Amino acid sequence: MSSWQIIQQSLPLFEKGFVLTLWLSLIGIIGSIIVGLICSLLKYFQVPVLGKIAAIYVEISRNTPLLVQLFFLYYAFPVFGFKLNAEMCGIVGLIFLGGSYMAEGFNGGFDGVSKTQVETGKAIGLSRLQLARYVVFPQGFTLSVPALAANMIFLIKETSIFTVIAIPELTNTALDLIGMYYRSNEYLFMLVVGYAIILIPLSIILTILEKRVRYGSFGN
Amino acid sequence: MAKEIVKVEHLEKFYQKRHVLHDINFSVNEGEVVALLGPSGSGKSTLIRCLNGLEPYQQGEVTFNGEKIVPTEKNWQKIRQKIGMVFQSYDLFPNLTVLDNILLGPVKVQHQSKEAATASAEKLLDQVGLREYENAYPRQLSGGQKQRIAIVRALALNPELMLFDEVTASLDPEMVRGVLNIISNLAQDSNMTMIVVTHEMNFAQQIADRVLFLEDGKILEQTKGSQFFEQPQTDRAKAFLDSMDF
Amino acid sequence: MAKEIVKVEHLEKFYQKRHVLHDINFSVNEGEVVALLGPSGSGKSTLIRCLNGLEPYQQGEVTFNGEKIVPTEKNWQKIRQKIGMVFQSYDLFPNLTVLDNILLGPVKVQHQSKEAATASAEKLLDQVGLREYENAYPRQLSGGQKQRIAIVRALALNPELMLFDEVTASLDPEMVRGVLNIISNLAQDSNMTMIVVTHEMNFAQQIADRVLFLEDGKILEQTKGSQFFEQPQTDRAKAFLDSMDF
Amino acid sequence: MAHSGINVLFEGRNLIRLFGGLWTTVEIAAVALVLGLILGVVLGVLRTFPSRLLRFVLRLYLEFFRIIPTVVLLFLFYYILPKQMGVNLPANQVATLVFALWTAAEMSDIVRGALISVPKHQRESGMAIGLSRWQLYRYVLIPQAVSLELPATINLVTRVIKTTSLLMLISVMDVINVGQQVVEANNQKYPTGVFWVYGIIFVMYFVIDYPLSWWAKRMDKKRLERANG
Amino acid sequence: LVLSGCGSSSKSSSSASSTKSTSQSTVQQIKKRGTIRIAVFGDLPPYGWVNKQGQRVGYDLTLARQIAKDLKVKPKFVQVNANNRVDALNSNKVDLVLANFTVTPERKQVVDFASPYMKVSVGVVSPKSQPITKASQLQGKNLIVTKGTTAENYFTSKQPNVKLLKFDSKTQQFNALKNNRGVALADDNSYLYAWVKDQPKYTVGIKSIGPKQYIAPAVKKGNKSLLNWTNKEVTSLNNKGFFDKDYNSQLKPYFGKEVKPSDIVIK
Ligand SMILES: Nc1ncnc2c1ncn2[C@@H]1O[C@H](COP(=O)(O)OP(=O)(O)OP(=O)(O)O)[C@@H](O)[C@H]1O
Ligand SMILES: Nc1ncnc2c1ncn2[C@@H]1O[C@H](COP(=O)(O)OP(=O)(O)OP(=O)(O)O)[C@@H](O)[C@H]1O
Ligand SMILES: [Mg+2]
Ligand SMILES: [Mg+2]
Repeated sequence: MSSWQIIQQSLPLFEKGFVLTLWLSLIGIIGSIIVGLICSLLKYFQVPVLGKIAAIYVEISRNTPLLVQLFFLYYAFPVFGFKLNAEMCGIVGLIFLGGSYMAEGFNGGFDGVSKTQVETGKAIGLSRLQLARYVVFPQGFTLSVPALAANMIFLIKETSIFTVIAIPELTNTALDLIGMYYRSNEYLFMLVVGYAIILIPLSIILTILEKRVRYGSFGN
Repeated sequence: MAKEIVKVEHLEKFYQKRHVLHDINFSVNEGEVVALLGPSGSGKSTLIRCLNGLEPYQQGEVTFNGEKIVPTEKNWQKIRQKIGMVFQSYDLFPNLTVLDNILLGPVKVQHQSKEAATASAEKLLDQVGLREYENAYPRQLSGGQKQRIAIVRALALNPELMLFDEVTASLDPEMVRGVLNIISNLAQDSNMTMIVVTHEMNFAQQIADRVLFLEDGKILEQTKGSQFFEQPQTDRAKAFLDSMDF
Repeated sequence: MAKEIVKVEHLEKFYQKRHVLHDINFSVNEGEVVALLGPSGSGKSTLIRCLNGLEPYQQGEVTFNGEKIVPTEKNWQKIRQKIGMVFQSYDLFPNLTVLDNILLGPVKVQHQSKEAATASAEKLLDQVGLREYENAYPRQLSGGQKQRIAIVRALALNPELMLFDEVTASLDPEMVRGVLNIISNLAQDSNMTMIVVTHEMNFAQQIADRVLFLEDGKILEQTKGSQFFEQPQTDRAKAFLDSMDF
Repeated sequence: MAHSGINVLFEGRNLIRLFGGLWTTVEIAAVALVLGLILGVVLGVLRTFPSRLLRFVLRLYLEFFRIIPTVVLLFLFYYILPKQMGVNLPANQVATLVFALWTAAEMSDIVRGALISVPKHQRESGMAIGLSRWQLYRYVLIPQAVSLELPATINLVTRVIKTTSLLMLISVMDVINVGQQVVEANNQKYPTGVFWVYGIIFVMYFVIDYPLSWWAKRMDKKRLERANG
Repeated sequence: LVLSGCGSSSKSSSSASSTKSTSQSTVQQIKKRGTIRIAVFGDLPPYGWVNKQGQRVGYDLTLARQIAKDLKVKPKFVQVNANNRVDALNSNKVDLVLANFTVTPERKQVVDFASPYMKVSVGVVSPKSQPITKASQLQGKNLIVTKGTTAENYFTSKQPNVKLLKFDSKTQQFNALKNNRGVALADDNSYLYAWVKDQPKYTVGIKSIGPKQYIAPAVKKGNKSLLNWTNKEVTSLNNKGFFDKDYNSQLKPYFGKEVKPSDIVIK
């Protein structure tokens, strides 16, 4: 069979994998942003106990590989009766990982708001909440956009690791087809194309968005 | 006797171990303009920032309008509404328009109605000649214009005391005058109480009722404005004044 | 006739479409001190930067020491060794000690021996009163000290022409004098040829043999120093001088 | 049950083998990092040169390694490259190569970012005293960029170390692969062993990466403080 | 473009010249090299696995060592997963695959199989509490397999209504079964027998499904030299009764009563 035929035949499977990758990434990214924002807020407002817990979570999550986190969730936890299906494991794992990256992204933005801006806000009598609402958050979000964008791309790539827990996303699909039909060139090519279709446009959009947002709040 | 707006007693301030303000005592009466002069690093900014609680101090007391301030963040937050402050850096919020910058305090902090606040903001903008920029963003203004807006923003809260910390230091020489004019109008026409840190000696001479000369965190002298520039009491102040013009 | 160190003919400079220098013509003789004055944005920095090739220009010619410069990066790099330049921002290399900052040019560019270069560097440091700081890093110095070192670094190359671009603009007022003193010693005692951009009018008056007054990228007037400050020829220059003191 | 599970680690040479696997991981990461960081600095410098073509090619290189997940890179280099190009390296070397090239790509972006954020007047004062381009990089720009980029570099290092977990997919006997062997060989005797084996791997990664992250964070914080006066 | 850049920056230049000739490892070349590279499993007891002392052992491993011994070279083991056995050969990572490699028509097109040394067919293991005894019980349910196995192939092509959960390694698939991630697991029946011997809660409900199949050593397509040698080697080992011995030492202790040597070993 020619390469072209191989590719054509595998198209439906790759399409499925592609959709699944997209879908899991989307949920993972949204979840990560939510978790990250919560952790970041807990830190910003120095919420007693919860803030500490969030900080510990961030360190654990950032300093261990997703693969090991997934193995844990998928293979080790059920031993003690805590079982999620593969997709849930993947999503939970991705959010567990992504949450800390996003939290760091937000923190970086909030910390990046200049001290003078904060003091000026205080000087006109803004309360802590108002200061956050009108000064720190609007500027901080803008500052954190590049980090958040980089994290999104990072998380999408990380979904490739889901292959180890049998989620039929792009990478799993390719590796599986290779195992059955031995046409590695064609399938890996499809795999690269699959990621490129997601990531190249996204990275372009994010770059434009970064500039827009930045211009909106800082004018340069 | 005139009403004492602010009074500082035995104020001591440390940055970690570094002792930057030593036993500071002074008061400012209603309508009075005090110039805070002294070499770089003498503690002028630190002192002025202690007056509205942006810096914590370790000992001493600040009395505002006859009331001793218990220095908690909550209390300071209330008092800051009555104290306007303008910094050296053009410190407008880049994410808000000129008008929104000005309204933030009156509307969100003092809960004035938006209409009333806008009306007075526009009056103030007229006074500084920048009414046409009310919907512009800070990035569209020059440095001098930004500083004028910053002054308006502070005035919009109707403060009882204004603090100016080297507000012209980062302006182009040609822009300085416009800003200083506004401050001196404020001092003369509106009879505003203010403490001014500046290194424009001519300007200080023109507006100051009294001069506090600071060095190494100590008040070296407190002299009437007219007198300070002609015959400063200490040698240090004399040397300082000499160095200020080439 | 005195030797012409630098001569500029029909210089035109654009930033993209923006025409910032229009038909600039002037020359500077050996030992002469030229003050370049003008409002902000008039093109002073741009002009001075064209003189050592930091900015490319689109038309016209620069002659250095009688030789027409073919403006390639290679040529400029050679000529820059003979032209010292000091900027507004304290531009010492933060990763090198004071001495290494000074030696970089003589040793690496001019290939002087390290010993000889160190000896002359130390002599220069003595002259500006900063010998004791030779092993300090720039971050340990005050702004005024940094600028003095920056001047020494430029002088260490034994330049035939010095360019100063608002070297005191970001200094504390008390530090300004020390730096200006050094420049004026240089002008008077060492008879150094220099072009000085400044907004310290007293200083300019004191040192300038000649004043070039720039506005909107054009030379509006070229007048002898003493004359310019007493009776400027153009109204614009008069207005400018008026605005410079409060 | 949970109590007995931990004993799986102390059966036979299991623990030593896990550490052996960890050593393989660390070795690959270390060599790849040394090579990748050096190459990355060179590429980063080249990316600040004016040549458009050069910049374009290097940008392409960066984006290639950015966009393709590391899993896929490993497969490409391990299985496809030998067939197509006749280049054949053992798994450990392929892994090292892939990680080095990837590190170099990411590093080049960090270096470039740091170089262009060295203030313009630093570059100009260097030029003003007559430094050549090479001298400018050597004495002024690179030393300053290094201190700017250090935290980002450390973070890259932690990421590379974490990503070595993917080595198990290309026949490298890394800590996870050894872990799987241990799990499988002791499955019936220690049903909860899987928890402890993956648990200790989890801890191993954390123990290596956490101090590095902490260091990077501390430096960043210091710099922020300095920037804010 | 990028690939070529990467390739040339590696140490390829020295090996590239000789690549054309070594892209097949002839017996001569292997002998010259002094090592034979053999792809094996690392997590499939009792065929190819690593014991707690860290030694590679199992039925395939014993055979592998014997082959190396007869070639008078040292064996070098490369651990593979089922789905990269073909690539390991094609990309010249190994000379020989002894990793429970079932002969199938598809595989015959991409690698060359030597004479088989083992019989298998696909079996299905499930919990005793909910045993699966007929393929029909699997329709619409999750069945666990490992990527690139004959089990996967069989169910993909012949039983398309069975949902497959596909894993990379044996460890992962058995763990998944224990976590009830599927109703059953399909793989070569022989080591399902071995596995259930230690897992009393599970049973091989379907002992054989699909065609009888053979397991054979594989070499890179076109490597006639090694193929011929291996064919002769298998015949001679068979004659010497090697496989019975191998069976008795490596497999017997792991299998239950239901398995007889003749189910596995080819006579
Ligand atoms: N955040 C800080 N931490 C430690 N020391 C500080 C801090 N801010 C200021 N200082 C030190 O406190 C002293 C007083 O500083 P301050 O800024 O009040 O001086 P200043 O009179 O306003 O000087 P300038 O005219 O340069 O603005 C200085 O020695 C300064 O180095
Ligand atoms: N890199 C640049 N790109 C585009 N325009 C520039 C650039 N640098 C300067 N300009 C413009 O060129 C004109 C001259 O600028 P220049 O910096 O030479 O003025 P200047 O006289 O030195 O002003 P100042 O006193 O503020 O330093 C200005 O209108 C400025 O906006
Ligand atoms: Mg100050
Ligand atoms: Mg300028």
